[in-house]
Amino acid sequence: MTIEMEPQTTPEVGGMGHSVKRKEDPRFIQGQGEYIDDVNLPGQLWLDIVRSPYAHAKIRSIDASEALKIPGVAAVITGKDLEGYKLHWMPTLAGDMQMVLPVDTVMYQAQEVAAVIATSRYAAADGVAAVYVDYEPLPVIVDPFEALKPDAIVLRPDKGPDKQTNHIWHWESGDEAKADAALAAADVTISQDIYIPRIHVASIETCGCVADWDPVREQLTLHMTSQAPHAIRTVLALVAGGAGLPIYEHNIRVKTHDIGGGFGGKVPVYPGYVLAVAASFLTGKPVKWIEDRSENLQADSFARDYHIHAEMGATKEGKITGLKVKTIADHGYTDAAADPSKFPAGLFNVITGSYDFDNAFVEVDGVYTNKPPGGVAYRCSFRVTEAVHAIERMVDILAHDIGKDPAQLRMENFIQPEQFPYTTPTGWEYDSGNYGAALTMAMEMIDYEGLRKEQAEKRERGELMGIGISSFTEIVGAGPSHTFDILGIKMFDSCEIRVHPTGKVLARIGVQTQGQGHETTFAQIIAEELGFPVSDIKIEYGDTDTAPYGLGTYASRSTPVAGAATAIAARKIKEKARHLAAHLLEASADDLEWTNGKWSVKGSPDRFKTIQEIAFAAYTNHPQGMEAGLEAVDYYDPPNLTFPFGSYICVVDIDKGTGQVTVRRFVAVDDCGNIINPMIVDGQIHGGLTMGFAPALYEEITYDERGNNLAGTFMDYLLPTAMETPAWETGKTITPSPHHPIGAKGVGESATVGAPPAIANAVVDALWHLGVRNIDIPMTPQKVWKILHEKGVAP
Amino acid sequence: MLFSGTVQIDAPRARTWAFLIDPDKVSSCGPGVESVEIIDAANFKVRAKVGVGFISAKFVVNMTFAELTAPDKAVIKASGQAPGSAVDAVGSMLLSGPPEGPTTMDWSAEVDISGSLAGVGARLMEGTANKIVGQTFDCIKAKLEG
Amino acid sequence: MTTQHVSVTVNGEVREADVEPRLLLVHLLRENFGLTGTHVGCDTSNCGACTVHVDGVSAKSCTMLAVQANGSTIKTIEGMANGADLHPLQQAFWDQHGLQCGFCTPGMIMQSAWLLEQNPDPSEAEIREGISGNLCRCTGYVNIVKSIQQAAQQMQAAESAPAEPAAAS
Amino acid sequence: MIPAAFDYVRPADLDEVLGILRDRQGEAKLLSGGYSLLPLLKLRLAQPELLVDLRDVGGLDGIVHTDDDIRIGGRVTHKRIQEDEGLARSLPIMREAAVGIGDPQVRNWGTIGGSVAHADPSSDWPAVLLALGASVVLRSAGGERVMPVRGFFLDTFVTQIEPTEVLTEVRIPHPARNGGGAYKKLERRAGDFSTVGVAVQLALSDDGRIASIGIGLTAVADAPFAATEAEKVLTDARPGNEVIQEAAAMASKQSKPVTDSHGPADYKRAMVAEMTTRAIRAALQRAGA
Repeated sequence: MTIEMEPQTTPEVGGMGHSVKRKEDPRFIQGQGEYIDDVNLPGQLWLDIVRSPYAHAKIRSIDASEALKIPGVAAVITGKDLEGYKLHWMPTLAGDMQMVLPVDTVMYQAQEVAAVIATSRYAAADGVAAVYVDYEPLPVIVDPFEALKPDAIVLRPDKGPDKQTNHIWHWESGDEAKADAALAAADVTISQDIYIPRIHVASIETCGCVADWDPVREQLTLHMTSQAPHAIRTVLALVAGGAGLPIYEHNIRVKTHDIGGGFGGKVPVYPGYVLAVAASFLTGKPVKWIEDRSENLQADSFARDYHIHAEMGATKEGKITGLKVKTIADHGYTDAAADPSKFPAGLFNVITGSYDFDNAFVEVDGVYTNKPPGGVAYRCSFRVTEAVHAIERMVDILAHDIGKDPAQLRMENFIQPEQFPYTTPTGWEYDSGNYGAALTMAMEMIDYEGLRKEQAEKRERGELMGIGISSFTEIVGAGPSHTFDILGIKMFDSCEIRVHPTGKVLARIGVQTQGQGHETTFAQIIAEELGFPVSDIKIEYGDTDTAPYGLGTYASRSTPVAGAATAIAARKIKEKARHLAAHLLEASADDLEWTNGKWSVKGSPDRFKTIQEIAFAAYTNHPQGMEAGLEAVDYYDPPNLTFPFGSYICVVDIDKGTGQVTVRRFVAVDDCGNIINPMIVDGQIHGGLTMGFAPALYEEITYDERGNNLAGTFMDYLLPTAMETPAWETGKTITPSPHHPIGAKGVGESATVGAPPAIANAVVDALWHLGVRNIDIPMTPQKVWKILHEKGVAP
Repeated sequence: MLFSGTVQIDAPRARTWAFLIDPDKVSSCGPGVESVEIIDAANFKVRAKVGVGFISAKFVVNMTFAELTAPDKAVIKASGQAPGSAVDAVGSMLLSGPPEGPTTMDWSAEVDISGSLAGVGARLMEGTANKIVGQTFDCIKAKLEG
Repeated sequence: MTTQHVSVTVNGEVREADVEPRLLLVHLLRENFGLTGTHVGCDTSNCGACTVHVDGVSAKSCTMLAVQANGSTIKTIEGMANGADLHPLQQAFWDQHGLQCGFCTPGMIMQSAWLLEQNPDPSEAEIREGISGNLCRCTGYVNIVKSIQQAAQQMQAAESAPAEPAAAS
Repeated sequence: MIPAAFDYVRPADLDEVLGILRDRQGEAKLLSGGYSLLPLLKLRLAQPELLVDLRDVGGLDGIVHTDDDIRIGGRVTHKRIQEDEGLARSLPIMREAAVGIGDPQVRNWGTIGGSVAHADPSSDWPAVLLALGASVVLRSAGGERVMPVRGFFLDTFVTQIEPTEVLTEVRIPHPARNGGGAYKKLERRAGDFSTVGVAVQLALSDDGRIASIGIGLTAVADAPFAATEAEKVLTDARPGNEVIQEAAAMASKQSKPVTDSHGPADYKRAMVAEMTTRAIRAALQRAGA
């Protein structure tokens, strides 16, 4: 079920609203993609990493002598070696410091301890196995609440005399006094602890790079798999500058190639990248580093790990009046979150969700523990998943507590369409929305009334079936420059369009596809604006020597920011084309009107020039005084974020004997404003739903009390297969963003944000009559069985 | 992981005690020991191939007599490393019974495994560790009685 | 380091190399032969990104040694298209948006091809079971299932169409 | 993940294999499908000096119904067992177990002999063979011995196979008249190792009692084992809820699961009872009860 948008261009042109087949696919389906491990340079060396078995230990000594005897092993680099170059620490995107290699102390299991450089992948691995490190184990803190105790050992003594604590920062938003007063005055108050565990994006391609320092040309080329190549280039330049190395930003070229999935995990700078650069600098040869899956799962940045305590107040009829949320955020041993600098807890304060109430207060405290760095997004916009999970769980608990249907309660609390733009009590201005329409559509698609009847009948028979709703609001498109930056770099994004004389187009963008289909959708934006067919438009990105500076693709910001830049750049071209057309038509520019790729004289539709004719004239017949060429660049600073939303309904059945949860049906109605490519939007939603389904039921990185990662391979970190994954049913409503040039919002992450609470709400709904109020994700069979067992449910 | 047990050893207390405080002898019962290097009276280094079935890893283990209270209590600390993994163990042995024997040995062992063995091998680890520890003390009994 | 001689027929061409016995088949294909369409995703035989056909049977090439494949006939994603003509599965993955980042796609297509050889008309459940050894992180599988359904229909239609006169083989 | 170095040979026949095993005792490791062994090699949890690949060894790939029993060669793949119509008719438990092993690629290459000899404490075939009262044929240069699987699985990755022996065949008795069997595997997700796996093969007497029963369990002890106490409860019993539950409780009691990523020990014990109940009921139904 979908509210259709009528395309304004022909299918041949393929502008917005057409399901244009992807331009990038021919290379992928023929095995001709070029991913990072496909890049091999002449004379290349291999880097592999010795990792710590301990989560916290002193390094007494490192003995590389056996490793150096292995044929092919060229060098072993330790923290002490890097210390000589001041390269043993590097800044994180959150402004904290992270070790490249430790000089004396390791802080988490699988932390990098030494790097082996060898002539082959196999020799490097043998070298790693032969390096002997003598450790003295230290006490381990894996629980952030333990870390905050006054007598806890200080994990980061390097932070200076004023910061001898494991507390990293405190951040709050909203009005605490008003929230307290609202809760005190409420007829009904509910409170709930909710833990959202550590998970890992686990893109099927791991991270890696090939660093190529050319000592003669003093040029560093870093081939890598990064979602933010320009930011990486700047960070590298800063690190090199700090170390006094002769590597400057104009001599650094970051090149990304094809990326086998990102989801936030390929935003940070990992020690392996710096090590490969350092090794190439030291050897004068290209050095390749490719993670294996265990390294990826054990050492790359993680998502979530939020311990949330929420309180909500409401009238006895169920009108929400206040919300107060206190959160402990486990960041591991360093704060490496890719959050904007003013938002240490990301956009978590969008926690009031889709609901209209005045009083909210949110606070978050970041904490160090002996775990790898946390804080990447896992396919969401800076902590919005955590916020949505909390509010959607709380709303559901409220509904159940007062005996009101959860759909009805949502309907009665939604921000209404006429209230937009709507300012939340934590200060966000929502651009547009029609939440009731999306929920209504989802209820019709799934036959909500029928399901409730079926559930009542089944409950009579003792069968466990649950229905869960999530009506989420996302916050994407970081972001307006007055509030959003990473390491001081404002979060604009960019597009440069060049129209060649023969009417073919090259456009370069500052964002970076990892499968979203930028080569197609950005061409469609230009097709929409200028009337060139998509087949005549080539989109480039990911080469910092050629693409305009941009902050990259994460947090669903490509369409909201770079998409807007593309539309604006196209409009600059259209405007120049108008003057060219006026010259060619010997008419006044003011008398021309634009329709379907041509400028024509108002009232004389047969007097026109096509954009292709104009493009040729821009190089062959432009008027005196006008610059030749037809090019434009735009660096777009969005006036606001965009707020896509949706309503999801999920039906689950629970096996009483084993605790296994089966998602029987899942309906997702999304609204991402105007749609560029419906096929791609649907694909994004399918994928997002699956990455919401996965942590709801399967994925979790757990640690034992010694800080060992217990999910270090895909044998234990369980990605869902096609067998478990539901056959997603999708619907759309369209509520354009009023401030975006093409009325679009982001969509890649909505479903990952919205799906987990729908599933959690369904499972709790199935068990509510037994006295169950909350189950933390992942809702594994063992967890559900334990509850059934405790509640005395017979198989 | 904490394991404990009791073995009845048909040997005099003094001989049992002497066995326990002799690095070569006590090491001879360690799993898969290939060599023992004495560092000083309290410290010795063992190289061992530890495993179950054909699954095994080569460890370098630093052993220390943490407590020797003749003639009844010995505590041995072991800290061993294999590529990507580490094992830290504290074994306590308490002897009782008449001087001429049989000697009762109450033992306990706290074994902590770190690194990839703990992660990827978790499914196999507890049973394996339990078995290896048990075999060690059974071996002590067998050698003293044999 | 002792090496052994390996000779395999890859996508119809005889290829040879001297390799360490421990060399994984996927590395033989990727690094010795430059066929980088076959990918490594998980290292532990869970994700299927490395799926190729060995003697007509789908296999995870990261869980097979190059020496094990000595003497075998291997087909990789690079051998699926017939010149400029895409294999119906390649066409279907493109038509149905059965891929996003493309990293799992070669393995997914190779496994699907084997599945359709075994079962030319699979149900949705059989398709989902047939690709259960191949993980995709982007697509949520819905469009992959559709792609395989499209290819199955096309391949069956081509099968039942009157055969064009062709050279006897 | 890169294995440590090793040598590799691919003998042409069984005699050559047996000669190598005799000459390189303790150094050689047999390689069949490789889907269990290679991940362990890549994780460097196993570092054999020599791999002896059975790929070219003929004569180990038959499924033969003799007058005495059903003989499955050690190199028969899970996929062939899954597809064998004769087996599916006489022993549906075999197909049921085969389809749940790993994933399609694993079943294409993984073999029953490799799986049984590998003796992963969570693997499926051992439980099934225990329930079926099967035997294995072990061949060495010195000859051949036939050994019942009860008593064959000693420990995690440890069986009665000597380093000089090859597991050449699995022999399964023909099912009794009025026989039925079922394999119930609880897994966290498709392709996962079992959290618990329970195999039941039984036969009914003419008066509707359980004349014989075998129950094999996997993933809930150091090695797969037969739930002998549960078997005793059911032998000669008239099937009914109470006795099934009693048997399930005995199976649970006999299991010794450990807490790991598949769940805590108490959960696994409860799941032994649950899956045993389900397997017995399914087996009874197939037996025509």
